[in-house]
Amino acid sequence: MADTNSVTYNAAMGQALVSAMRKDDSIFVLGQGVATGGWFGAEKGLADEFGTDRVIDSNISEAFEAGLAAGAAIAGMKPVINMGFGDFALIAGDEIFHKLAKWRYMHGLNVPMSAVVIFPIGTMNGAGPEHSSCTEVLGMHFPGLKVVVPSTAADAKGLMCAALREPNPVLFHSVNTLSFQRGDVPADDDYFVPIGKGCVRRAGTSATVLTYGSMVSPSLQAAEQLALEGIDLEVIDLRSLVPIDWPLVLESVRRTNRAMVVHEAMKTAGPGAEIAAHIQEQAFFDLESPVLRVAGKDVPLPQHGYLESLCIPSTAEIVAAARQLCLG
Amino acid sequence: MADTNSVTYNAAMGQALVSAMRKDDSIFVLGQGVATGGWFGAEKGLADEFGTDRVIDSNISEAFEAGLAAGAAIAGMKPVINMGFGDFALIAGDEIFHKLAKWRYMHGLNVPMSAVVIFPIGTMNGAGPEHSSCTEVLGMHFPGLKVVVPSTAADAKGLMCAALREPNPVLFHSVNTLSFQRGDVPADDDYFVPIGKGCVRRAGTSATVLTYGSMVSPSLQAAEQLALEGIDLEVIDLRSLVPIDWPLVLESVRRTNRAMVVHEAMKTAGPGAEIAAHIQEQAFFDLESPVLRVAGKDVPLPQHGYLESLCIPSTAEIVAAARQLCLG
Amino acid sequence: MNDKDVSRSTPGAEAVALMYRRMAITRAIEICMAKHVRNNRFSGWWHPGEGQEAAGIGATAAMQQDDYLFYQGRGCSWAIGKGMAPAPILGDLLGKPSGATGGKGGGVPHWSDYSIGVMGEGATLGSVYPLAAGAALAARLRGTGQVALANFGDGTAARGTFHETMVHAAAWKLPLIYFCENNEWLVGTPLKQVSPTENIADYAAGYHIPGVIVDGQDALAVYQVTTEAIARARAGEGPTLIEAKVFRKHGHYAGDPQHYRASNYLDTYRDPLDLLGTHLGDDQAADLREQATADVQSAYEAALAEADPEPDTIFKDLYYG
Amino acid sequence: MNDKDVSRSTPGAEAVALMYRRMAITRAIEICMAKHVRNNRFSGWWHPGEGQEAAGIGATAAMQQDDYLFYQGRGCSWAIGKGMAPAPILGDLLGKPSGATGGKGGGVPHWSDYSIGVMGEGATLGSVYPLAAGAALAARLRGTGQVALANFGDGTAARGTFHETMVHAAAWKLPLIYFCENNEWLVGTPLKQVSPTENIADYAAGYHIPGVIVDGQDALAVYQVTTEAIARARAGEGPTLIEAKVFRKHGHYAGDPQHYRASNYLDTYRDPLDLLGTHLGDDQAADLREQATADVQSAYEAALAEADPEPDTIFKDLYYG
Ligand SMILES: Cc1ncc(C[n+]2csc(CCOP(=O)(O)OP(=O)(O)O)c2C)c(N)n1
Ligand SMILES: Cc1ncc(C[n+]2csc(CCOP(=O)(O)OP(=O)(O)O)c2C)c(N)n1
Ligand SMILES: [Mg+2]
Ligand SMILES: [Mg+2]
Repeated sequence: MADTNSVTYNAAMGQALVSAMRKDDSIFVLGQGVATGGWFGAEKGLADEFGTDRVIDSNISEAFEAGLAAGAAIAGMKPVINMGFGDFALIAGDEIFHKLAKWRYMHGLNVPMSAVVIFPIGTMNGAGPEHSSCTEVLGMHFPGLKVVVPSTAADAKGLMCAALREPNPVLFHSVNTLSFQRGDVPADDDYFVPIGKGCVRRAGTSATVLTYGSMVSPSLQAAEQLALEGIDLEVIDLRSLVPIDWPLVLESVRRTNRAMVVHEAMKTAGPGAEIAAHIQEQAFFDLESPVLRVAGKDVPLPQHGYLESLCIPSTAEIVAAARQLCLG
Repeated sequence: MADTNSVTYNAAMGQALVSAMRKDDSIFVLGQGVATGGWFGAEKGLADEFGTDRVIDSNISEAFEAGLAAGAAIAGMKPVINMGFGDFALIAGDEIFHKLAKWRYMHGLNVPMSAVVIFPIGTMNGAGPEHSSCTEVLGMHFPGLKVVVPSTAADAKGLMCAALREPNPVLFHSVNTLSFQRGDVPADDDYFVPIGKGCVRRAGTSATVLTYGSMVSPSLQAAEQLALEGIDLEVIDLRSLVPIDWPLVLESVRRTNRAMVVHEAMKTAGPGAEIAAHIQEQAFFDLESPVLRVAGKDVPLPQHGYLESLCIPSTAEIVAAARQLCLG
Repeated sequence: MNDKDVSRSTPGAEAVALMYRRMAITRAIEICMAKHVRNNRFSGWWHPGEGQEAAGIGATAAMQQDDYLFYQGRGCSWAIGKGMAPAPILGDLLGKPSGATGGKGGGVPHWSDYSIGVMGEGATLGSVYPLAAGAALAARLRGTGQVALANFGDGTAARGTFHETMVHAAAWKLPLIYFCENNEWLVGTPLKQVSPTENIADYAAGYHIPGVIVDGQDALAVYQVTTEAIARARAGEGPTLIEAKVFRKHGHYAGDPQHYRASNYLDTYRDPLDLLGTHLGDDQAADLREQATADVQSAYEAALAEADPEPDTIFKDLYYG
Repeated sequence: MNDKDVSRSTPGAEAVALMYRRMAITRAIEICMAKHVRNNRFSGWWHPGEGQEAAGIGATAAMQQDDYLFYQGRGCSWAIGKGMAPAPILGDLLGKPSGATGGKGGGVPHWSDYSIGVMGEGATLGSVYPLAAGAALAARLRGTGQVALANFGDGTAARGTFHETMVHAAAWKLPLIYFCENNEWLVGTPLKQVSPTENIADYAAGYHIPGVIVDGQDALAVYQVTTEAIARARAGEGPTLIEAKVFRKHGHYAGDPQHYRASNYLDTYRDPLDLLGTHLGDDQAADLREQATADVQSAYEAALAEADPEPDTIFKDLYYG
């Protein structure tokens, strides 16, 4: 890569936002504390540069925020709203999964409609059962939205750049535990990671791990551990959940003949259910063992840090599942 | 069965409700038009018998209705609320999937908490994109609720009887197209279909069809058609989606070695994703072909009756998929 | 005539004639649809607005063409009032490709025409409050002077989005008009049974905005109060809550037996078309009605004759590009 | 003393002493937690309520033991006021099995004790309005005379559930009290920037219910207005909206640098414990504080010494039976 800087994940999102807002007057940002506090730092200074006309604090009203985004989008603006927590998707479900997702469809319109809805997701050592959920599966089930989950600072920037140019509403899931993680981020204002493209984070031959977001790093750690045992995992970071990069996924699975999905979201009817179901549908006769899922336990997330940690996949669990996949 | 009457699906739900309300003062019914109009007929006459203290019309406020049910339940009542349409689960998402589902858990309480939330689901010839959705997968992903979908009048009564005795909140999905379908319904006031038990609607040997709700009848029709070709489908009506009767499902699949899921809900990340993923996880080496899914198209439901019909599985599609499953 | 003429507070003769013409078209569509539904050829859900047309016609007459309208959709007075032709409406109700939604909308209508500010309906009632605020904010950010109007029923005033949106719209003085058609019913439930106030306008006080009650059967009265509210909004003075007292002449849905209603309920009904007609010459009114009926009939016949939409319609418009 | 004593409008000396004791316990927990958080041993999110204790203490003193309380959870004055002991609170904050939630709750607190009407908190703010209405309806249906109280912040008054719930509670005259603690902030956003009204009580007018403003630093004044509201509710006269003007002494969360606040903001702070203390003898106040500090310290140490919860705690209480 040409020119890069060491930047945190959240600041990388912020870079994308700032450079896009400088060029495109139709972008504005709205959410609780986006002007005064910031969503864990991503838009620090945004209000200073663009003023509180374009960087707008709202009151406590997630349904309003998401509905406003839909209305502004059909009126030709590009709203970027921060919903605070993935859990709050359930407060604004009608506005996101009925209005943003299908307003055009149900009105029979073929027009651009841009809106970026930011959902910080996942555990962060004790935020509790209503402030820690991974709700990205909702965007997979209800059609009409694009859905991304960056796992690196560079992707946070690249996918935000893409989301801000996308003529469809995007659910942009930022990962809480990665917020302040640094990475090499291209300096290019237009650094662009296309929505719908996954990438191979580690090439391998023994089995394919499909993962994204908070679980990319533990999956890579698991792969390094298993390499010592002669198990050579291929780790794919999906990056987008709608659309999923099926060509990449299926090519890999057909080559390794084994697949497992790893995510923090709860297992039952979670993203991994679709991924596993689809892989076995499309590549059944290439598979030498079932597609496994390592995922969050099917329980609300306790606030206690230790109990919480038991609810989400550990590197050890990934290692164990991969061993079972390859040997068992 | 001993004593049965021919009763419509909705009236059968009503029978369960009436007999339970006569015995149990803590049950009350609330929803838009439940006193004055009725949810497509189920509680006709309910207000006459029990008065408008216990059969309560609400204003247009789904979040309030579901939240009220949670509050009444923890105060020891057994609320039965009718949410009007499955689509409206997204309006009351916080109240249903955070509050009803996990209030006890997050408060560390091990106490009974009874509430029945009725969601009429599915297409009915032109109710449109926001009044036709099958949203039962939400209750599968978010833990803490039981989830049922009766496919016959007898089950509508039996599962409602069970729901009204259940110490956990139940999402009771009634199927719009079945509302006025008659069936033989046991006269017994306490006719009880246990939550979590599926049943074999047609025994067979060639493949197992896992279905529920509106798709049971087309699946059976498909089976009759295929019987003429020598394909002998076993059709299982799951009846409950939380918990799913895995022993029944897996025993059947291990015997037939082939499985497909049929439901009206949209395919991607729908109930069938979990069912297919779980089956291949548990019974991979018993399977002779991939678990197939025949499901609603991944689009909002158009209001036009003809277009709508193209979005949900037809008997012909089920037949074609079953042929592929068994022969292809 | 052009739309500028109707922005004065007392509409001129031409403006009144245009309002009458549009109300007559709405009425003709209502009558046509009622017949159509009786003849059982209808797959959608039709919520009749016959007799309740004055509010939509009066309010839209006060709007500029580029002002944003979000309607609730009892009947079609709002869409016709804002300038939609009968053809895309009837095409839609009949589920034909010529309909505004090409077969995707229908009885719970989703007609829209962005070129004249008809932005559409949310079938989950009350969902358009924040959308209208979003459009109002867009107008403010671009400095175009447009306003947004959200139309809704008395029952729908109970939705939480009513409150969340007005908290912000009033705090930020957004150019947003709340326009309630209070017909005192939500399906079969009388409003008074589930509302602490008969007057939806009473909620305005908490938001420190004007709450205005108007005779919703009188299109000119509606025109007047809406014109004032829009002038306030354009001047940066913020939202107004207008409550039009209207009359639901028919059942909630086409075919509703209305067991819940007194048998003489029609005694107090006043016909909005007749009321507006007193401001026109008899001949002119009759001509306009005749013309409207003929226009609607031919649009209806054209739609009937049309083929059904292509199957692949179901995959269109989900994603752009 | 028993809880009946505090139900009269002017509390007796014993009742005042009990209020003081409970406020002192709350204060001691606040101080203990602030230190604990500074020492970095805390996994949960703590929203300090030090300096804002009078509202919870005054309001709960007016409630019967079996009245239903839903609180918002800045600090713990509401839970302590309603009669919870320090042990289950501190055990919870430290994530220990002895805590009220056995390790599942914490900084965004979910303490509850149904036996004394502490029903809990929803961490999605504003979610408890309808729950409180459900409890109030339960009380009405059973004819027990209980009331339900929903406590919330000024920001949380913007939630749609505020409106949906009060529409019904007021229409049905449910025994429900809305109790707002207006500290003029939602995190770092000043209320006036996102609200059309400084006074949350102004919303009462639209619902045709009383809206009462009270000095929220003065526990006895809060006690008085809450007693009146509860009397109305028990008499079947319906809900009251109480707004207590309170002072947020600390940051939104423990550790919040509060860059957004004027440096002299504490100039106008009045300490609720000192205010209530003027109604007690100096010695009595000092004794009660000392006792409270000691009680809290020993509960804290006991909790610290406790082992972490068992791993299988995570699977408990999801389903009953
Ligand atoms: C959120 C939501 N809840 C319920 C419904 C079902 N519903 C359709 S029309 C209606 C009554 C609407 O009453 P009102 O707002 O007064 O309008 P009116 O029908 O009187 O014109 C209801 C409850 C809906 N469409 N959306
Ligand atoms: C529905 C919801 N939105 C946002 C949040 C995040 N949040 C936690 S506290 C808070 C501010 C609350 O303000 P207020 O109600 O005035 O109470 P205060 O903090 O001042 O006591 C916010 C926005 C939340 N917990 N729930
Ligand atoms: Mg009405
Ligand atoms: Mg506050």
